[in-house]
Amino acid sequence: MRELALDLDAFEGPFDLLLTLLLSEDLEPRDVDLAGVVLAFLEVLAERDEVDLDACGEFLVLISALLELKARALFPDEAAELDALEPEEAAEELARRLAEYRRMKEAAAWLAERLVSERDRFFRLGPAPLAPQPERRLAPQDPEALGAALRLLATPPPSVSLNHMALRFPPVAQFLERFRALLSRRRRFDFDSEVHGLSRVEQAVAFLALLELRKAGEVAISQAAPFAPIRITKADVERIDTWTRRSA
Amino acid sequence: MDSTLRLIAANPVDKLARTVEALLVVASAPLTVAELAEAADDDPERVETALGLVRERFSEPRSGIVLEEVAGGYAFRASREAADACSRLFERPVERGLSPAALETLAIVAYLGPCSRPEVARIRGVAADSAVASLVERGLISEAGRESGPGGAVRYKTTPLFERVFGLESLAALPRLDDLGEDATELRTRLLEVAESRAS
Amino acid sequence: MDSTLRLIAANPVDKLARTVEALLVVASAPLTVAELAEAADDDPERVETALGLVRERFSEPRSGIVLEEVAGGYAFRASREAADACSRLFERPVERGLSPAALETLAIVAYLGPCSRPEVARIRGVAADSAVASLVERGLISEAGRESGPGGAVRYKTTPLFERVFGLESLAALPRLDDLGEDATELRTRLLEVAESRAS
Repeated sequence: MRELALDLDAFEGPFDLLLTLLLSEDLEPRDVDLAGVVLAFLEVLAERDEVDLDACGEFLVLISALLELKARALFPDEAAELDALEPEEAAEELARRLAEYRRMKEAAAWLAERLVSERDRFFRLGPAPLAPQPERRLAPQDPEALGAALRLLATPPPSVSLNHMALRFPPVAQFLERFRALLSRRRRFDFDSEVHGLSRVEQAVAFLALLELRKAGEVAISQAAPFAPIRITKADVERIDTWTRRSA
Repeated sequence: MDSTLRLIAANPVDKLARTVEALLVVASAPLTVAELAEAADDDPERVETALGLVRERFSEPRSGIVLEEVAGGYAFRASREAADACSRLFERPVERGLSPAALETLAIVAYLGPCSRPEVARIRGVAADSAVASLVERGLISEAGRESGPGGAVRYKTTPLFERVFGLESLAALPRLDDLGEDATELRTRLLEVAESRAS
Repeated sequence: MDSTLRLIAANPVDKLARTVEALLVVASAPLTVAELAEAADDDPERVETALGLVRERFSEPRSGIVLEEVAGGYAFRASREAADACSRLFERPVERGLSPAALETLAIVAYLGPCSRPEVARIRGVAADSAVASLVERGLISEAGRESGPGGAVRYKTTPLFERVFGLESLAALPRLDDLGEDATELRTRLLEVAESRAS
């Protein structure tokens, strides 16, 4: 997965290198087309016969972290409008924005075609060779306008609203530590009761942390049936259990 | 009296047409009927008539100089027949190597009117700084004030050169956005369908 | 064979003349016979012949567009008959004010002293190239040496015309901006800090 070959506007190379450049801040997350990364990953996935859940989990964790980084870089002061929306309204808003972008892409394609069809239209850029030289004259100006322009430039932009903190993804690491601490006290716990009362976004991030723990081999995850509580068991405990049962 | 009448009868629009030709050959941007009328010190209606004569004289394929209606006014251009010769002598610095990112940004500024970099970034999902800079450098967009409020971002609009390069009579000649791509309702229906098929 | 011959006989210099017209109407400097011949991909002698046709078509008093031979080659000019109209076209009305971009740039140069384009751009948060160029063209700012170090950028200062237009005896008469800093150094620091916070 980390060798995933990418060919984006701002970057060409393996996914791994992209991560390294982003983490070392040699590349701005806001310049990276993350949808392109997802598409490249899906293409690779489609070529394979079996779905590699580990790879998918890892990818989810990484791409969501990148999305968070990028969202923060792009819209530092965007109000938490979306957070206040009901899921249906959010879907509506998302569809509206996607439609808007899609239409702009179509408009860009139209402009590109137009450039080609108008390639044989030539006209003069700049003044005619033997045209009279125009003279520009400016009416008397008020010097106060200069000060006013500078005052405006010296005014700090509105302080960044903290409302959007609610929209921000809590770091995955926060849940990693929380679950590790929990597992140091208890051998197993129910995911659902542990994240009860948290926001949907927090629950999603907590789940990503869970996948991360599983990937590292620290926990085993089991679920009796779809939508049944997800049970988390400390990995070494499970191994010991299995060993005990086998030897018994 | 007689002689004055005879003077007017001597095809006076012909003279006006010559003046219009002269103005258009030295102008550095398309001229509107109002601008032509003011410079020629004549009526807009008569200028329209004179433009008819000029159009007749300067039209393809009989002429190498062609009158076109573009960017809200009138201007001369080379005939398409001479395009090869022109391309050997003149570069196309404005449109050469316009990136897809720049074209998307240009489309957003053209359709949504004065637009700031953050607005463009919000729609494209990618920062627009270098695309905007390259469009400004090419003269296809220019600054159009700042967003209101302190610390407001600079907004941009397309220039007459944009309309000229793309051969548009005016911005109104852009295709309607509704005719491009699907609308939000359709897209939402598709999103929901995908979600449902996943769930089932 | 016959038909080919007839085709060539059908006044081929006419087509070349149209190409020459087209090249001249697009050019922003006079074109030499050699340049025209290379662009038209034809013989210089034939180009001379074609230029004869063009001169005939575009000559006073029958045409408002006139072919003129100048030192560097050939170019179109407006007819003398249209001289008044042309001077009205190029006589610009006295401009009432400056664009916001030009005003910001001018204010920075006036208050901070000699400034380079990159510095103005850093403070404004957007490129300053066209604003600087238009202020230089209007004679409100002029070059004032370069920044120290190899390849240092050109710096600009305000001109005596600037002081006249703004009714100032000298730069010292600029309205004070004590609330923004005691001197140019403090003001510069303040502006750069705000610009940085705007960019982050």
